Amino acid sequence: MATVAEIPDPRVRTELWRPLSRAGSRYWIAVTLCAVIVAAGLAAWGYQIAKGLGIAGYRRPVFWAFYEADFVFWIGISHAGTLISAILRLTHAGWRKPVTRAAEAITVFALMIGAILPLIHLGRVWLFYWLIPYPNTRLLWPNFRSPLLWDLTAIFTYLIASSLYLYLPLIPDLAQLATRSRGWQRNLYRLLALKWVGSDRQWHALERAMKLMAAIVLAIAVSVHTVVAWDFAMAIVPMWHSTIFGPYFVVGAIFSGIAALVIVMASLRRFLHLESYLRPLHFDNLGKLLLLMSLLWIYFTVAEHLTIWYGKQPAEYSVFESRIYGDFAPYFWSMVILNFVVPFMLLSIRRLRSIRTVTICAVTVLIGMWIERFLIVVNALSRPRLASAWGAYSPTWVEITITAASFVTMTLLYLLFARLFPVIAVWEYEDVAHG
Amino acid sequence: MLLTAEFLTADSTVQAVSALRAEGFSANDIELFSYRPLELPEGMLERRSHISLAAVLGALVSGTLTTAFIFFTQHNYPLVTGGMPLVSGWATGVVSFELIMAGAVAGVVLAFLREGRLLRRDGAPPPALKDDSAFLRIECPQESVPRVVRCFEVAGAQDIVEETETE
Amino acid sequence: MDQQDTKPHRWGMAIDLDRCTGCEACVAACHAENNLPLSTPDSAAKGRAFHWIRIDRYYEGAFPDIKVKFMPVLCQQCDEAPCEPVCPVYATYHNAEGLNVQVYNRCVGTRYCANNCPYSVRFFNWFEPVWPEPLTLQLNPDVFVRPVGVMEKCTFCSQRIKRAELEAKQESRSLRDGEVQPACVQSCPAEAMVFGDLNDPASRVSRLAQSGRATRFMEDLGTQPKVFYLKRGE
Amino acid sequence: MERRSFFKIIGTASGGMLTGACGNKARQIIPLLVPEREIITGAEEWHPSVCRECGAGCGTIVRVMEAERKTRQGNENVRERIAAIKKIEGNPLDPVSGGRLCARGQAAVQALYHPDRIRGPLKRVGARGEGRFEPVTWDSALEIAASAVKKAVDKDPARIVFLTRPEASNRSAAVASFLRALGAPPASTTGLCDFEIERQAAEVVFGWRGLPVYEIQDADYVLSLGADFLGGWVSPVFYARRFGHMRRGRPGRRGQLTHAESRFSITGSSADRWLPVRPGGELALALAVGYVLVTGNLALANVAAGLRNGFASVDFERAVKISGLPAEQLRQVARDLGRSESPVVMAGASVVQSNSLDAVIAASALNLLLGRIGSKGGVIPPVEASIAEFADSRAHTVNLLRRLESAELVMLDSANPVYAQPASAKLLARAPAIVSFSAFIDDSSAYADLILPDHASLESAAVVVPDVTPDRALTGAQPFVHPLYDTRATEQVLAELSKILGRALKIDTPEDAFRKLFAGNKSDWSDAGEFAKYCNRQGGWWTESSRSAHASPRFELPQLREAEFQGGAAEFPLNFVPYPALQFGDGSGAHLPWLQELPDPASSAMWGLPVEIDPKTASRIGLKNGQMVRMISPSGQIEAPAYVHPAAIPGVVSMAIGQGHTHYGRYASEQGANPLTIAAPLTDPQTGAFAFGATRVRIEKLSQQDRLVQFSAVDREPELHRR
Amino acid sequence: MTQRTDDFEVPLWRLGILLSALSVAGAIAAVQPIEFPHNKHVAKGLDCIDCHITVDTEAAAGLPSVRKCMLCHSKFAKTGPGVQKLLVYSKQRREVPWERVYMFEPEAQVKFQHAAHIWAKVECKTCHGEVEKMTVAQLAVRHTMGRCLTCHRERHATEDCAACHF
Repeated sequence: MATVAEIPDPRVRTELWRPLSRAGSRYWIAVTLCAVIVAAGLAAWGYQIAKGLGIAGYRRPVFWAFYEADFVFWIGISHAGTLISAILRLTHAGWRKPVTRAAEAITVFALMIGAILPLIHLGRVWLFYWLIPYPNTRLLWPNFRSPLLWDLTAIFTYLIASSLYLYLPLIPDLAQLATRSRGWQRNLYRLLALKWVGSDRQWHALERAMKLMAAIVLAIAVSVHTVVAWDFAMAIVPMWHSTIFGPYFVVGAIFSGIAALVIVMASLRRFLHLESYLRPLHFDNLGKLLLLMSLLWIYFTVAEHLTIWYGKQPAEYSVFESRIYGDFAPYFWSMVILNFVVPFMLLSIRRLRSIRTVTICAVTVLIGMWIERFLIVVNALSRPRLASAWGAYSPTWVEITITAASFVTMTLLYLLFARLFPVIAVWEYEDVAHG
Repeated sequence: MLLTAEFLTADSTVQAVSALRAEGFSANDIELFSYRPLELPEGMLERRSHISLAAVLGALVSGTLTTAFIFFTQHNYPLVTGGMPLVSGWATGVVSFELIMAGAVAGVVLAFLREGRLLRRDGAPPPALKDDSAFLRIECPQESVPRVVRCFEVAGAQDIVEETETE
Repeated sequence: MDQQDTKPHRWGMAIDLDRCTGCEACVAACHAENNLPLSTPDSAAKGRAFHWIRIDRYYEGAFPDIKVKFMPVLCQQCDEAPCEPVCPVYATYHNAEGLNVQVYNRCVGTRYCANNCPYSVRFFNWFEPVWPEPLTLQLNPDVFVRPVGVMEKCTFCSQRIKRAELEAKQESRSLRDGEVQPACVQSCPAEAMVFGDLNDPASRVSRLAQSGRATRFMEDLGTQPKVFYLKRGE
Repeated sequence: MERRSFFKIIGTASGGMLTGACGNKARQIIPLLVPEREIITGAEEWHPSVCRECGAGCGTIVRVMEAERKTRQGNENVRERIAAIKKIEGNPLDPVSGGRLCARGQAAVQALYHPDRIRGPLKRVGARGEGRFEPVTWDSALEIAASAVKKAVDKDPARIVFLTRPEASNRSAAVASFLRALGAPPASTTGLCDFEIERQAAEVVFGWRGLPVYEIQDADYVLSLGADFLGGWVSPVFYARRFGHMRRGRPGRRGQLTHAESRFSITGSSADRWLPVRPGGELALALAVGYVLVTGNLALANVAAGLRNGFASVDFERAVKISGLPAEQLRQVARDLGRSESPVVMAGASVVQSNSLDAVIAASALNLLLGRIGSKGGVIPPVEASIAEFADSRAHTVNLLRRLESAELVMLDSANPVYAQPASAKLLARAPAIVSFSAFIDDSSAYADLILPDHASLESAAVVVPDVTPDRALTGAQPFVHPLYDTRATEQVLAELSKILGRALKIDTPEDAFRKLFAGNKSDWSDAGEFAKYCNRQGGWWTESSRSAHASPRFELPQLREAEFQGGAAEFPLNFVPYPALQFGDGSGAHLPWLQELPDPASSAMWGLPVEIDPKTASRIGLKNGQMVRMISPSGQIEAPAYVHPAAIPGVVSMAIGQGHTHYGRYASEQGANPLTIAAPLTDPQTGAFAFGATRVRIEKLSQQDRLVQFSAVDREPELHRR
Repeated sequence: MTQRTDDFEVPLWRLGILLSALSVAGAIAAVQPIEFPHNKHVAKGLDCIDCHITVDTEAAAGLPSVRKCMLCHSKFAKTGPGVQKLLVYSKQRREVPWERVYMFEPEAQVKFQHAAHIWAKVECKTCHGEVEKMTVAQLAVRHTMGRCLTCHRERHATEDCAACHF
């Protein structure tokens, strides 16, 4: 039972709040660089709206490609945040404290990017509002039987839930920060801190709310990625129309989410010098989680591909063959190496599991998972049932720019977030200073 | 009469609270202010909280709203869908689930804001918090003030401030 | 003048593979009738050519006794079309006359329908279609030129059906069998394609649909296509 | 909301000021002319016409609706509502098309509105073959042309070469009378796809003038020998319709088709049995089948003795070896022919070899053996032409290269010798004067000194006697659309030229042609004028006609001989078979975008034709589908993507004619390769037809990457299941 | 002279109309080159179909050519400001550039069939308002999809999207 007597040394609070006060020139260089690349992405999108989707690499039969793979990838990344912080919060795992807010931040930003990508892939994006059920004189309505609209509602709910899930525990921090900052930051913090006074009633309510929110967000997160998986599973495209896509995508989501979390933790640790707060213990636990998810992921992959190989249905088998032996083989095998072989080698031996190796695995897993999404989307589409409609896809600079811009947007948002809000909850951290 | 006392350690605060409870003061007169959540023994200051109830309520409300909305659009909002069914079983299920969850989240957040009185806070202004100390405030009639002061001193309060409620 | 028919039509097609010689007159007729955008060598190489009806070739056996089966594939106007439930804006739906209608102005271009079509008969306007002057004079005013970002497919020449129905209504008589013919059916030299109303048992297409040789393309997918292929050979 | 308005919203929204309906920018209103005749928006009119894309002469009906056209009048942009042609369909009343039309017929409308049509007379500025011209007025153009013709006539009228298409029409009559007026020899064709060999054979075997008509719709066994009648031989729509009827038109009876050709053509793919005969082996095959018929007394009893002995004396073993088919298969074919009730043998030479005339004669003779002349389901004589003058004026093939060597003046009317026989390019370059009436700058008119552009076929009046028609036919069309540009009909230009040269020339309009017909049947029309109006409205005049079906065979059977090929077997191992593609014919359809993007019936290739190679040869030189190959023959070399054709005859490489034009509008220029450039310049001795099949080639693999654009390529499937 | 959609560039002000059309805008008076008085012509006994001749046969109602106007105006009623302008147009053999009053947006791709509505005995004024009382035709009725649909529902006409968009 922590006692108030050992008032933690002021170093903790100063260190956690140091980035909020001043920002070094390196920070501003990074921000401008990211802003430039994001602007390039937006320019590419503008050019695509003006000219039409033809400037991207789309073709018949591959009607979905990079943007849809990015969409699934970013929605996947967003799941780690809530899932990890929600699970850890529900299971009172002590070591989660410094990890939760960073994870929740990943969720919100990844979701924002994931929510924009369906707009980018629309053929006539200036009519996107037709997807929203607004009453109109033309008595027209979106078709709620389409999985795309399940996506819309799911992501809409998930975005709201996870932003609130990030915001609520932020309130106490902001209340304290309001008293210590000046100028526009003070007004911002005071506005966001609502009427927080630190009364035990409020602490108690916050505790109860976060417990419940954790449960709800967990449910939403699982449902969102199942719905995203159903975009593909509902179609009768061979090697899309399979029953395990829901759980397979959820596992993939947690897997890539943890990897993203590890990378973010590692970079925060290095750039914000939070060595004493993000200790090897955290990375060790995350490494174990990553290994677990890698095993789960390879299990699902083998399950899916084995059944198709054994069944040898011509339609499915032609996609399978192009994936294992044919022109998608390099992607498939590099994916398996990046997602399973590397993590398994590096993480299963305790001695090898260090911050560096976990981060390396995280990077390889992220790349591997992006390739997996690309494979699922493009490979199945390039070999439709009728061999006469087969077609090979190759991306153009537009898709590559927009995909790169989506990664850089994530870093840009994170840079701004770390500048404005404390990345580790001060009150949560001190609560278990000696835990 | 409002009495506020500052305590330097968590134990002294807990001692003070248990003493006040022993004196028979009810839980909702006492309020504790601190920068960090203080863990008190069970039942010391139990706060009835309706957040989970609010969550369920929110879910129910949004559930009924969604189904009503769907039936309304299905039956008398004359939609042109070229004769296609407006809604089919499974699709409604997925969409309703999402909106029910949204309702639950809304319920939780609203209950939290209401219970934590984060939007509107009437009554006496809260004491200015200090980094490493906690404040205990109790609202009691004039005559029981000395008993309260005695409890505070026994628990080792730093300074005690008396205020009259400024309604 | 018989009274106007009450039962709605249910348009269907029968293609006799024994007559089809794979001469692709139907492909050219479809381009002439429906303002299909012109492809260029570059866009064709990128897999963006438009052919609402195409002739697939299936080779059986090896040289010298090798045989090839020509298979004209167009939108099958399926009754259980996989492309209809997935469109988020009801841009494609099944109308009372049994046609799988693609409403061009409603389509926002998610292209999910094209993914879900097992026959791969849907085409997307990646760019704004352009015809060098004066080729625009040839554009058929009965058919809208689809803008960029819109999905398009064979419509069983719904403009010809509509024109014939209006004429029949004006003369207050019901449509005769064979009065409405899509461009491909009208142009087929070997008269391999027959179009008509499946609801009318006396129509030629209904009789051919019930003949022993009739099968439907990928019927096992449960799409209930409305194009009947009559088997080749004896 | 439209895409541009979306941008405007973003623009104005960021500008902050969305003003709604104010700032009435002065919109530049383009004046609209009053149309000559009343055109109702949205109403469709159907006018009869005739398709001139190939020699078949199908009767068509053309859909005319309103369209708006922007032109400059004086110095002002003006809009006018004109009647525009939207679609061409077959004329149901016409016995040849029967309401149906092939891909080339449908695409003909694009020739009318083609962006690269010549808009006025042109005079050459660059070197010959460069294709650089400058516009001139009609008067000066006619002056130049007249002076060129006068110079040629003064020098030696016999050395005037007039190349035109092989057609019996009012134009061929005009050309014939123009040349007669000059004292020049009659017009001739380029020698490619004009079926001169079939005409010559019919003359020799049956004594008929014109192409025989095969009644395959009533036949129950058809042996087509070298005649790809479903794929561009003589009259594709006519025979496709009859083939459809033969197959499934008669309840309970299904006609059998056996096709012998040195390539897996469209007819081969629709046949019940395809006989992959060696190139040049058709003669051997015909004689072998005849031998089996005669020796197995399956032939008719009262066959002329000379014929019977001729077939009996055939060296069967050697014939079987030359044809490259198993002997048993030949015997089986002969037995089927003998035993079937109404067999017929269609003799033709889609791919002309050096011995094609003999092959067609021998194959036609089989019909004599089986007594199928004039009987139901057999072969009937061509109907005698409705207007004799048109039929007589048909252009015949004559050895093009020899004629061009001594040519003084070359006049080109819808003929493209440089493309059809590339060897003629050098001769044209040397010709003193060349005048072209082409509507496009194509390979040959790039050499012309002067181009007097003809109307597009849909803009001009035309009366055509179809090549192959069951009854007496005359298909005609009044011009019903105003010419788009400052072009003139060639007949009219010839009339003006002859007027300048002082010789009168009478040109038949459709009206006059139909009046001539009136003499024949006064029965139910009061006067010729009304009869002509009726024919114009119908699109032509067709009557049943009985005809004498006698055949007076006065010929002796050709001897069995192999075809000669240019290029030794060692250095050039593969036979090269270029063939007229269904969608391009002799290459004259290549400038139409619809035909360029039409997936090729053989390989489904678009915008470019591949060379078809059999899988064994391809794997021997390590070639994969789509890679570029170079084909070298004694006369040259070309490069094209390879299509591994599952049904190609091993050792025989075939390629469709149609691509590889140096000039022919934006869609055909510099697109693909012309297989005829490497075809040996051999010609058939009697008819002068270009024997483009008589070449051997060698193949080298070039690049690795896939350069073949196929729309629906299915041949990958077998690879799939190999694993 | 009816459809001039293809040269109808989308200028900013037209967009303004587009947006204001959504709002309840009053009747916008279209500025016509000639102040054509419908009321006077109807008073003279002319009927709608006399000038818009193809309203009962084709999809488009059609506008009279300047030639038809001259049938009467060359003989009588030669005075009046409007007629003078008409004579100018007729001499130049140019059609009168009438300003379109009723038009669906090109993007809506609507194929409105006048003929089908005339056969269904729909009055001209249901969609065009009391034109016989107007001088220059005014936008009296806003043609929105909602209005069409409600009318179709009342008369149990088809609600099939392909009826108008095909």
